[in-house]
Amino acid sequence: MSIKSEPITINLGPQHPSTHGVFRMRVTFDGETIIDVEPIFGYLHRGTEKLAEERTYTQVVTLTDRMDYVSSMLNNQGYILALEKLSNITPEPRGVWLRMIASELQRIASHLVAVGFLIQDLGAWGTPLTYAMREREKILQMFEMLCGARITNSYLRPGGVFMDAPEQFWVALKDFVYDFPSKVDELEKLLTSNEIIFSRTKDIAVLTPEQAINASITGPILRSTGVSWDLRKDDTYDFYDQVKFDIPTHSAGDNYSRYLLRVQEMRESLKIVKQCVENIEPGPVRPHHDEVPFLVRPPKGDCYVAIEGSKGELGFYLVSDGSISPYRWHVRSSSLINLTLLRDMLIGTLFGDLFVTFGGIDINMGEVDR
Amino acid sequence: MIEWNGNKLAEEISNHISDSVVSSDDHSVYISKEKIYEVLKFLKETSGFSFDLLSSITAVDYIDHFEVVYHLKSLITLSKATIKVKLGFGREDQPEIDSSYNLWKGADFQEREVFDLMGIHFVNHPNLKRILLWDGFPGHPLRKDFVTNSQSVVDDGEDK
Amino acid sequence: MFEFIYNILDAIIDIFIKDMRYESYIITAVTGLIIAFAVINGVLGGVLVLIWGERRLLGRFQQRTGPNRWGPQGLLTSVADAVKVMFKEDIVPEEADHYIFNLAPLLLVIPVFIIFSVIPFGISLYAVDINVSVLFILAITSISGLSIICAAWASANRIAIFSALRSVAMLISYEIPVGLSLVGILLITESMSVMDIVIYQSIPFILIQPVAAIVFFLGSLAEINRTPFDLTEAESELAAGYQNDYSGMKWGLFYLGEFAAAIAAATVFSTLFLGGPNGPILPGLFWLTIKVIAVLFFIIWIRASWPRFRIDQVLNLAWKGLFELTLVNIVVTSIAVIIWTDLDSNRLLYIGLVNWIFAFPFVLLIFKLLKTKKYQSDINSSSYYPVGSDSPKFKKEIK
Amino acid sequence: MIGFGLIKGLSVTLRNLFGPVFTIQYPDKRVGVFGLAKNKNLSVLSLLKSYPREFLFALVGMAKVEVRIEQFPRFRGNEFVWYDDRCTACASCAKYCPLGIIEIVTHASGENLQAGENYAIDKFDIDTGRCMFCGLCVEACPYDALHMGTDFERGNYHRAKLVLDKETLISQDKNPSSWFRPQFEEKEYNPWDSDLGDYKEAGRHEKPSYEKIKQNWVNKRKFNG
Repeated sequence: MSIKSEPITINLGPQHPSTHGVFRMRVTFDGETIIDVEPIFGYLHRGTEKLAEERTYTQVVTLTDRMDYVSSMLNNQGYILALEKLSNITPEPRGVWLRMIASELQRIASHLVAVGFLIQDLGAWGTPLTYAMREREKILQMFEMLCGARITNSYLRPGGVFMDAPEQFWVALKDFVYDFPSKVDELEKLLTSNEIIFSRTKDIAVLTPEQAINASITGPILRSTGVSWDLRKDDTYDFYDQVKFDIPTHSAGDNYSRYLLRVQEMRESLKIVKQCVENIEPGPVRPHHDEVPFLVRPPKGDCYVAIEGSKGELGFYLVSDGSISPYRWHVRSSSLINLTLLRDMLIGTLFGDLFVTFGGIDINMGEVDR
Repeated sequence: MIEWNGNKLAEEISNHISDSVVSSDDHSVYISKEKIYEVLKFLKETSGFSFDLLSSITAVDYIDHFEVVYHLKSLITLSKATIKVKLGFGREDQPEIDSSYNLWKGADFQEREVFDLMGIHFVNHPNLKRILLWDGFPGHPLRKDFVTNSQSVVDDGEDK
Repeated sequence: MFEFIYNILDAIIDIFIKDMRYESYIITAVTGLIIAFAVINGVLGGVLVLIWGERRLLGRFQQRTGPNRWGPQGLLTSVADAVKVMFKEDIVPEEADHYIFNLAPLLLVIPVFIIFSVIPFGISLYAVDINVSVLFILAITSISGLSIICAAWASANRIAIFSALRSVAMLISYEIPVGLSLVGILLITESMSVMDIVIYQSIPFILIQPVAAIVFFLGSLAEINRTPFDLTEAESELAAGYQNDYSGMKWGLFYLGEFAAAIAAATVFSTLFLGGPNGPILPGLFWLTIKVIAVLFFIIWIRASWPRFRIDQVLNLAWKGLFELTLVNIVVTSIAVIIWTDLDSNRLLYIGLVNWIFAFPFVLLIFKLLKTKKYQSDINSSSYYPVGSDSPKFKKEIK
Repeated sequence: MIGFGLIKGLSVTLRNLFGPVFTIQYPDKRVGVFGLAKNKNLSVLSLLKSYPREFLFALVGMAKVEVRIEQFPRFRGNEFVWYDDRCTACASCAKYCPLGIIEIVTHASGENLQAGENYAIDKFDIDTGRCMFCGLCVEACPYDALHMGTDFERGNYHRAKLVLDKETLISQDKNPSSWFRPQFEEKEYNPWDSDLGDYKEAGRHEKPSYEKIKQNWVNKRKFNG
């Protein structure tokens, strides 16, 4: 006996509790099984790339904050690195160490958000999310000490950071570094061995390395398929060649390994922060005003710099025509490109897996739409 | 990771595919519009290059022409390269170039984005439609001749 | 209780009016109304406290404060919410089927209150004592599925339909293990009356029928749509499920019905498995309240800690896990009941012992069947993608 | 084993049930009698005498106690601190503002030319309704005349009222943040202690003496020539 059924199409989003912003998916179901997905973006498009063309190079830093608003320090870092390469600025060592500390803390914060919301999508009523947010709160407070803002930092400047860290930052950082591993352990105790999470995420939305690389997927998702590819090591920038850390990889390539990988990356980031604190030495945090003026005028040319963002390869393509504002500024947003295989990952899974997979990819609509 | 010297890479490419390289400089190779698919296929599939990761596709409007920029990376040879294509001389309305979707699936959204914001048509792309802006949006905003309409700022309902 | 109020009313009326016509009918009706009023308002008050308690407890589980603004410790928060809900605009979608749309919330709420009519709040404190009250409870609870499918169908919303179909699938699946899990108790007590079961429980049945208790608890979680079986209104998937298009007091009725169902489930569980109003010294109502609060705390605790299952896992658990467990339980219990027929006090102990011995191997076996194996940690496993295996053609040149 | 992870999860949440609360209740929180007594620094009995009404509320845990959010000196806040005396109306801030929300209108004043006051300011408007508090204007100010504020409770129902004009800027409380003002941090200045009305304390530099100006002038000529 066969039941005659008819596919049903549902618009999930742009207003939906778990689309992580204003994202829309036109999903076709056969019963509970997904047979087609079409992602539709652009609800948060603000024309950042066009806006940058009428701002000076320093003013563009404020635009990068607003792209991926849960990892704005990393966006700052990528953009500043591109600008430094384009205009041949040598950064001050203390500034570089400081921005490495800031961006690794930001990576921890971003992964905390990713893990928290992934579990939220699984249906845990906010408990792991609040535990994650509790830790993120400490990081945001440290950012407030550093630069007076919690989300839209604008902390980095060409050649380093805008101001040295205050005394209380180091105290708070010491507390955090001491405290954080036990909190991650707590989060892991709640989540990692939980059978429901395990059975719901294991072997769902599996990607092979070839598929992932072919679709330009980078970051934790690529590493969860077993490819040891991290731009911090493979295309090293700042002083990442002077610190020791591991690149955790998993070979499963499913949702569970993505979750576990993020937890491990948080520990690795903490390791980097510790080493940065050991290595940092007193000195100026940015070049003198005479060397790097407020209005940077890079020579004519273009450059592409990619860093390992929290969500993947975060690239900035800058074209200069010698004036005070970029001629063209392109952002290679990892969030957008990581969604390329969303359809292939979702087809054949159930409704319950949809948002779990989506949360596992960990996108940020601010960066997808820009 | 090593960055390919543009001149060196141009030499290698022109040895294998004739009439493909237009010019080259230290960082990038300029490929002719007609041969771009062939060159990308060569770069992806030949051992020694093996550019398996398409980092980014973007386009720049240089007023008299457009430039499509490919940033390629190789996980196997740990190297990266920049390929550029000049097209659309004389402000063509719809400059066309071969899509690299069949080589890298990662080109899907990026080419759609370039089409949406810069108006460059990628031939053979399976689903070339606007991605960030809505269908029927007038013009392509990242072109330099696009007029930003200051009147379209949302009225914030100021009470008098 | 009925006779008690009836007699009082009879005496009062006898003082004022003599030889009233249809006296017994009128007094019966008035007595019924008084009891219904007391029970329903008691449950409503319980719901208000439960909503506050759940939010407050969830807050504390998550290291937040929870609502604490209105009234002492925020006790009046749910009252304020109720007032707000009553005064909200009532929106009915244009394409909705109005009659069914309006009927659905009532269909959800009324059966829940009816359940309380057979619950003994004390040893002789009950509204009615039907001799098949266990069956009555099972029958009444399944009406809520009808209400949910009415609501979803009437609101002409695809997401709501999804939710309703999930709900019905779950309800049908879990009705069976829940019903069968009670068979063991019925075999032991040889009665279908809740009152008899309560009186029989010198030892709470959770100790004598552990498997049945677990199955019944999980089943009732599924029937009242609680975590980990809250697929019906899975917020991260279906927004609000079947209530998507409801607003104002109609939505309020759904909310009320849900929480009243939680109280009902906790009450039924504590009546059937925790001894109900049985307890030393203090009155029965006190003991029942304590037990209900304990069960509700556990439900909230689970909600704070666990994510939800997927729909196929939920149905698998019902048909491949709990169903078999109940069958095993029935077989073991009936054998035990046949062996120890004499009604001495040790009978329960023996039956319980047999049940415990048989319970655990079978629980393990069933969960083995559900295929949950330990995660093989593959951290830093060797990547089979050849990163950096080949060297670029211009190796010697240094950039 | 099956269920073991679930039980471990339950234990984690149970431990946190008795843990501390991380919520910051803003702008006030509800306290009981002892909390109120501690807040007012009184014993419970004297509290009953002096605040009988609040005591009654406190008995049911409903007495209100104000709460301040923990801020740090570099906080980039809603009001700007502007020192009229330091400002030379160079309009650097207006130029560096990414959104162009600072409006400055000047006219040539002619008085006190040597002190750099060539221009008198007619209008100095900052539209904080569109401001994103990036702080670039403060970074740009060469004379330390403009500072970020530390206040954030400036919510309003009218956008027009969000514009800080010259009079407001002069008359309002001055609690400058130490964002891009290292001289504040060296002095371990706390913005919430008191108003910093004196413009001389806000600056980075001492006013140069006549001799020093002359020396600079000569040196510059020497090197360039």
